[in-house]
Amino acid sequence: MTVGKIIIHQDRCKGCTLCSTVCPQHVIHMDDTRLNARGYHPALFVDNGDCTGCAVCAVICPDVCITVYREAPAPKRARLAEGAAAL
Amino acid sequence: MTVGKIIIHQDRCKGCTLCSTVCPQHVIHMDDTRLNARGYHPALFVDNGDCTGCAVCAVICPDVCITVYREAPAPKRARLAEGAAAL
Amino acid sequence: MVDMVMAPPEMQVVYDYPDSLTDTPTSYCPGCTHGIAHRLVAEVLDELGLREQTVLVSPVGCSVFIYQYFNLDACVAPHGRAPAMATGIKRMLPNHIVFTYQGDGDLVSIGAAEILHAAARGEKITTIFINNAIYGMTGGQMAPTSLPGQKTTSSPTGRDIVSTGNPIRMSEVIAQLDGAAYIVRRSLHDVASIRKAKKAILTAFKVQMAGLGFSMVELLSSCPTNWGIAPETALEWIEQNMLPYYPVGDFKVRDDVKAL
Amino acid sequence: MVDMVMAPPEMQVVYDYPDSLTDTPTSYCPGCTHGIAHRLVAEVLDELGLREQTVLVSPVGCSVFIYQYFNLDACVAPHGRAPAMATGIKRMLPNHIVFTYQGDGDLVSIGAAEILHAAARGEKITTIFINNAIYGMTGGQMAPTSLPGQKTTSSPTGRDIVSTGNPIRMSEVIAQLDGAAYIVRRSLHDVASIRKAKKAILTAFKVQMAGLGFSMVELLSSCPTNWGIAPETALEWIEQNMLPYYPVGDFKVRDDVKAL
Amino acid sequence: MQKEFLFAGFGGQGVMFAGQLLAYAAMEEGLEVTWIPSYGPEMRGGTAHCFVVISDKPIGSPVTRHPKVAVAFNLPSFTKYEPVVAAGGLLAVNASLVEPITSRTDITQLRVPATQIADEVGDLRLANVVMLGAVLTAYQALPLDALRRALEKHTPEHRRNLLNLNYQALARGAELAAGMVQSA
Amino acid sequence: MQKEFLFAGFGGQGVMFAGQLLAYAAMEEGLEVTWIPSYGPEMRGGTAHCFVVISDKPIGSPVTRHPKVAVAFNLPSFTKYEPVVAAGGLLAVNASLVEPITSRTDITQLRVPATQIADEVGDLRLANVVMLGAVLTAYQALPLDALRRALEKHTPEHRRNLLNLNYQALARGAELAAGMVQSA
Amino acid sequence: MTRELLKGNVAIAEAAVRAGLDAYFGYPITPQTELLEYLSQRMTDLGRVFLQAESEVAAINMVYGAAATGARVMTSSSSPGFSLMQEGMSYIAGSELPCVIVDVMRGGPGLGNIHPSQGDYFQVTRSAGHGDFHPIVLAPATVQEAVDFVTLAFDLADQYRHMVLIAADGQVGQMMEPAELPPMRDRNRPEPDYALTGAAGRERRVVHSLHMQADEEEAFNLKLQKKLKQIKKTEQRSIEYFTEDAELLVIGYGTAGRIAYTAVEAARERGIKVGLLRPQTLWPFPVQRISELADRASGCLVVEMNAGQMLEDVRLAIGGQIPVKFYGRMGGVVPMPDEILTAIEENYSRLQILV
Amino acid sequence: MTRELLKGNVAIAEAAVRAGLDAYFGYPITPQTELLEYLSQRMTDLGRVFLQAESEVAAINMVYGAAATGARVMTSSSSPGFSLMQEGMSYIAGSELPCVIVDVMRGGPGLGNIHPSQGDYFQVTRSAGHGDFHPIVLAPATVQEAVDFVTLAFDLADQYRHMVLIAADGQVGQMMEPAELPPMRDRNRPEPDYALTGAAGRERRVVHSLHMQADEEEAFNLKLQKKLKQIKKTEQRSIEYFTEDAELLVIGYGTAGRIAYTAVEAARERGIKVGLLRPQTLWPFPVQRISELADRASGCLVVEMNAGQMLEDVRLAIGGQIPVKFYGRMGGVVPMPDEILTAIEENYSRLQILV
Ligand SMILES: Cc1ncc(C[n+]2csc(CCOP(=O)(O)OP(=O)(O)O)c2C)c(N)n1
Ligand SMILES: Cc1ncc(C[n+]2csc(CCOP(=O)(O)OP(=O)(O)O)c2C)c(N)n1
Ligand code: SF4
Ligand code: SF4
Ligand code: SF4
Ligand code: SF4
Ligand code: SF4
Ligand code: SF4
Ligand SMILES: [Mg+2]
Ligand SMILES: [Mg+2]
Repeated sequence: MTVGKIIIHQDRCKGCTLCSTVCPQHVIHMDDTRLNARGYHPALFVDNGDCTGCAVCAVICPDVCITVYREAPAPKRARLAEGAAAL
Repeated sequence: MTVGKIIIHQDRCKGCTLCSTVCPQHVIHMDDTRLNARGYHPALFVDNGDCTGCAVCAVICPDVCITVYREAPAPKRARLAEGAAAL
Repeated sequence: MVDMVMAPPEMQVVYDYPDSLTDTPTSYCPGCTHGIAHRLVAEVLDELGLREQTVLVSPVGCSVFIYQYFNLDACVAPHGRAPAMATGIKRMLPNHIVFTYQGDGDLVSIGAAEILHAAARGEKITTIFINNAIYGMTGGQMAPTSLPGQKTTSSPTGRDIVSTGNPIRMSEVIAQLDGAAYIVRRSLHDVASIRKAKKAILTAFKVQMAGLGFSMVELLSSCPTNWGIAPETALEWIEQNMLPYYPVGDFKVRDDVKAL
Repeated sequence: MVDMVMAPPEMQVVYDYPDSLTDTPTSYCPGCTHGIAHRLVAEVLDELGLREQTVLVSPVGCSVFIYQYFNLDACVAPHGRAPAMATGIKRMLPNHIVFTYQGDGDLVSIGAAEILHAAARGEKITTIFINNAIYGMTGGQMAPTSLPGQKTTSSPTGRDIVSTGNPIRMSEVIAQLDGAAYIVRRSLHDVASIRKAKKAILTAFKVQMAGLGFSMVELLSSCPTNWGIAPETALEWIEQNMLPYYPVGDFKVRDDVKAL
Repeated sequence: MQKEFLFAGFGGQGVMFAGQLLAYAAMEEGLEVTWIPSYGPEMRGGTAHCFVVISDKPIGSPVTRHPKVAVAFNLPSFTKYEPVVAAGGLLAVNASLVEPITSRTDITQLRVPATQIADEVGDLRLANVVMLGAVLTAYQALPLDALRRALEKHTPEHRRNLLNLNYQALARGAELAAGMVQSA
Repeated sequence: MQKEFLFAGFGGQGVMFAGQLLAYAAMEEGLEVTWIPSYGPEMRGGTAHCFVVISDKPIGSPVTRHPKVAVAFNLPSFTKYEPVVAAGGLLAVNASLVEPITSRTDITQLRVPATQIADEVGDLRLANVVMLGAVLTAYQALPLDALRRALEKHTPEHRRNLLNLNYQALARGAELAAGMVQSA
Repeated sequence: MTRELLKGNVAIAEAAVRAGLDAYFGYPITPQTELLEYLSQRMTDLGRVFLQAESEVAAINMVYGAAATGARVMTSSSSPGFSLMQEGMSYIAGSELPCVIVDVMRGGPGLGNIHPSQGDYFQVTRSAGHGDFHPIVLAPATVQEAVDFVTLAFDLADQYRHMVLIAADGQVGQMMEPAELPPMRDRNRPEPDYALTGAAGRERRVVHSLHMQADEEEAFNLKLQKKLKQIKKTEQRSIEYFTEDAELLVIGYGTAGRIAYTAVEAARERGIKVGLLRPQTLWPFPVQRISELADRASGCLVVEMNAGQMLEDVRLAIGGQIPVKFYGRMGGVVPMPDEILTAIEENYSRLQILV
Repeated sequence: MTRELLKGNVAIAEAAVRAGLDAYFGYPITPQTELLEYLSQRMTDLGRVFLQAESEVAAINMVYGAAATGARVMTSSSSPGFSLMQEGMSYIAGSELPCVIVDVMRGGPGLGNIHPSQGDYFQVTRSAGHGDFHPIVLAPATVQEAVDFVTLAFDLADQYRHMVLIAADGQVGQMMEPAELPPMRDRNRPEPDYALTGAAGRERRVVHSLHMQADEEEAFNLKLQKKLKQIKKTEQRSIEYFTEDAELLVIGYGTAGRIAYTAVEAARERGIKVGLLRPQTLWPFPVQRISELADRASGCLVVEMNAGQMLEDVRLAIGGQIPVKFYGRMGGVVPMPDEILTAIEENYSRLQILV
């Protein structure tokens, strides 16, 4: 069952490849088949169930393109504080 | 017999008193009786034979007013090097 | 805020866009770690609840447009003068949070006097110092922080230390000043380092909130464009070339900061 | 040269006016130790035989007229910019000796960036840095080196370190820089100290002659006029108040300097 | 007569160099020429463009509001510059990356699958030369040979190994345009 | 009528304050007045001087080349300013420190042993007030009483204990000048 | 009210305090230092902000920052220090922030000396930094006027969101004269709509001078020029003496103007029909009054303590209507009334020959 | 000789090398950075001095120092950096040292942008620092002219012991055009008599701008003014097109001037009697030619890339003889020939009505 999931906001993405390099589950690929409106090959999330929601992709993304979701119920702290906790 | 001797160039002197304060032989007094052309009470060398030619007065004089002489034959080094040696 | 249409409703958001950023896309080159630094600062401001009481002072450098990216009251200082401008602001708004964000050209080169004196005065501001060993904005000239032998557009055969000296380690210099309460260097070259960088930024702002003095976090940052390498390689370059010369570390953590 | 008419012919001169000084009387106040510093530098130049290959860069400060007192090719830099001007000169005359003579306002305050960068570049110049904890020439305003609580015309109730920070120990700061080969602090408050100061100045110029990098001698100096005390008391003030805050010492003596 | 060219595309597509090559060629032909880059907020990354003006008389402005020829290497450039091409002018687009077709009826459109051709020639970076070949065939500002000589003379050292491929790219672009011009 | 005074002497002789006192007195009398110090290369240590101009009309220049009254507290000041006193003017000198006597026949010289009198009154620093008393008696620009009020009002806190001595100094200067003026 | 004997620099400082000065940042330089020294105590006593900056470059940027928070801010300097402020001043102009800057001019160029001069006229009126702008420039001739101009400066600065300079010279700064100070003004006022105060409960605000697109920058420039045009129309100020029937019109500002007054008065006593116009605003320059007076006069004499800088403005105002002559002293030399009188006489007699 | 396709900034740099540049000190700033970058390699290769300074303040003072040794020195910057050099420039002027300074002007005020502008006209011509002086200012319109002016700049600097500015704009700096470079010049020349080289076997020399006594400073100023007057007399330069029978005289310099040329040419084709004078020296301003041409023309149109700065110089030169109109763009906007053509047509038809 899917534990984690990310959404990549591809229009913001500059195709820098950093997220795909760091993802321990190798579930982010660069989409060589298309350019986004800004002229970059965006990153693409391969939702094959391997994503753990570890958020390291989001931590390294310089363009804040990635939102990370996880199944486990979130702890009490507010949403953003959690984001921080992920650091 | 006189071992040391100084000449104070009183026209340069600003009456700061530093030489008279540091002279270990107390042979420099401030001349309260007259003002030099620049309006200062100049320092006055009291040549009573006590001067040792130690040069500390010259070392502290901010206005380079003092030439120091000594009887002992000067070592081989040139005049100015000696002045330095006195430091 | 970015569009959320695709959000899976059954899951919890664990990492999202910070409130302290606007949704304007940045003008940085792909993979430039300026963007990471922005995000970290924004997250810290969010967490500390400071967004509405903070004033940002932009430098001149690639991050000159930072005022467009942060959802804060902001201004743009002349090249190098952000610490002076921040001083003017902080003196008028002693209960606000004022921070500068400066590049290495801005902070170490033209603005050396201003940062030194802001630190010496113990100005209660925070400085995020992005050291990418180059003048990014103007096209990759040598910075005082460029590494020995580093090729730049104004040292095309590599930085000659005989003529230009060794790079300046500014955190170490500033740490000498009494007014500096918290001076540390961190790196942005990998996820673990980024996490540590954020902690340092958090502390730096807390130092300011507590009124303890000047706080600065130096961040080793990449400039893939002017280094002429891919973003990923650029991160490796930080690790392999910058870290040995610019060790991460705490150069000044005053006792009152430790007690925080 | 002063008049020699009274010289007793049977005795040997052991201390006399240096050749590197002109016979123009200085405009310094009585007892101001700027004059001592001048003499020491002149003696060193005489001893090293450098008079005819040296260029002096005057600062703006009480010693702005120093070019009248030294029998050297000389120029006057804008306030604080002597290290930059000296850099321009030295780069053109790499085999000459170039030195700046700067006050604490000049060097630590307005000229902080220029001295820092000259040192960082390892500019092969020598700086004589006169720290009298005050702006002498403009009438006694607070300097970045003024002591905590020190009364000046711009801190009439005493320097408030909460608002203005603690005084900057510039030698310690500059010693951090790789290009700095020889950075020491000496004092002019008594004869023994003056002798040590001269030795340091000698070394500093030797460092330059050997092309080893930037050398600087900080000299704790008096300003009886603006401190509002007698010259003798002023020397005591150095000892009692400045020395504890500004310890004399060698902050950077690079190995190649030690080997000199 | 004055001939103005606008080259626009992503940074890295060789837009600036394409313009410079044209300028070199014009100079070698003894003509007056200016080349000028344009900067914008898009400087970091983003798009880039440059102007080339060729004339037999001294050139006043190196920039024009309505160039006779615009060469769009990507979609944003197409969108931005399509409206400004002078009436009767030429709009050349890299058809490999730009889908839309101009709706303007007062200009000629030249659709060159430059990236694709470059790929076929053997190096994606040659798209700019392909475009030049095509453009100079469709709008005969200079003999193609001048461009060939410019390539020969001004290809930077580290790319000289590609010189022959460059000539090929030029020829392919020219061929294609010749076909299209004929067929038009 | 415009009355100009020049006060000159060593720093520390109270030259500046003498001028200011006169200016205060003039202001209290409802007159126009300016006071201005002068700086020179002699600023560090050395001599100092200031100008005071008193008038019943707006004052143009606070500085004059040929003041009506010059007060020389020391020899260098005497040497420098003796030649510039306006014809028919007054040159007051501190006779305790200045020996030479003017050779000018077109001015009045007032020789006041100010330092000596001040010493007698009880404080060397009062020489400036002695001079003021003498000058204002010899050249009646203002009633002495105005100066007394100015002293009362503007003597700085830390010197208020000397106020009575000040009055005495003023009176002694005035007496002396009165005698001289009579005897002249 | 009571007149006090005040030194120009101190008077300016205290007047600023009373006009509502919130913060002062500056660096010592003769002949303006008393201004800074006075405020170091006074502002601190009042619990307001005083900070001695590390340099003039820092000072002007502290002013920039403080002004951006909506505060009433001032700095002061003298010629070399003023030169160092040019970049910062240009940024402040480009951000349309109000502030007051005092330049107590001294002899130059370079280090020069500390004597009174008007050598910075071009710099204060024409190019207090790169780019297209003019600060409003007030030129006091007396200590009283210096006091009055300080209040005016802060008001104009606020009214136009613009930089106002007080261009004094060493004499105005160093001289003591009786002057009357205004009462202390209430500093409370509504937060200006540009003030950076933390974006609490409102849209964030941005203060900057950056417009990457040329057309945006031009739009800003047009707005700025419109404001300057309005200021030109409404803020020209000058003061006149004996101008009703003047055949020779003398024009001088600040110290040169007040000394010229003595000369003009003396010339009148000798029956010379001469009048004086003393510009109080150097920018906007009082072109309107000058061209009106030039209509009636048959010659003009400009007096300055420089090589002839305002001279150009006078020529522009007069546009060849009547001959414009110049008398100037430089490098810290203050002209004496008799020199100016001689110049007046010479020029007057030349006019008589022409007539 | 051969023409090369050269970028303005690079052309200036190489021309300086060939004119005998001994040392360059500078700090990067768009749009002049290529100049510095080019020299970083070139000077080093030649064994000459190149140093990237820590700031423009440091750069100008390095220039000051190097010039004091008798070297041929140059720096370059753009508007904000140029503002920072003002104090140093004033010192250099006060020390009468030769040097060459390039200002590649950009949109302002403040940070502005990096587009071409002429917004620093006042600053370069009027007040490149406090005190009374004017640098010599050369304004190239083409890359070739930029090259030629560099040699001229060094020669004038040496001849007059004076500072020479090259006031270019972003377009001249960024544009590539064919140009011919001069041959490499021998750098050997006799040591100038002010050069600080260590007082060996001669009287010591002193370079400074300090004259504590006002009368000494004035004497220096008089000497300086005399030199400036001489320069004014001999160094006015301009170039003319179609002026023989021009009824409308267009005046524009640099980029604005060259674009105006296209417009004037087009206007001539439409039968409009219009001519162009393009000032090549902004200081000294070519007043002589302008007033001669104004004698024959019946109207004048000034074109600038600013709010109207040279406009004042034109007005001063023409002195009300004929109406002077203005067309300007600001903030980095470069006018197009058609805009200027329209302005010409409008003004011309207005003249026809007047005639
Ligand atoms: C006074 C001044 N000088 C120079 C410049 C040009 N300039 C803009 S940014 C910059 C350097 C930026 O380098 P850095 O601070 O390291 O920032 P980065 O772009 O690398 O993030 C320079 C030199 C300027 N804008 N103003
Ligand atoms: C740009 C500039 N700012 C300010 C001044 C005024 N000024 C001259 S000397 C000086 C300070 C001198 O202090 P310091 O360097 O400590 O030397 P000191 O007189 O104490 O020996 C100042 C502020 C100036 N000349 N130039
Ligand atoms: S959250 Fe972790 S596993 Fe999931 S995509 Fe991101 S890096 Fe990969
Ligand atoms: S890290 Fe961000 S910008 Fe880079 S490829 Fe991934 S999503 Fe895109
Ligand atoms: S030489 Fe020594 S003993 Fe002689 S006067 Fe000087 S200090 Fe005194
Ligand atoms: S130390 Fe020198 S200046 Fe001072 S009193 Fe002695 S001789 Fe005079
Ligand atoms: S130039 Fe360098 S620092 Fe600037 S945005 Fe690009 S990668 Fe980042
Ligand atoms: S003011 Fe101070 S530093 Fe200056 S000469 Fe006088 S005592 Fe020396
Ligand atoms: Mg950088
Ligand atoms: Mg000092």
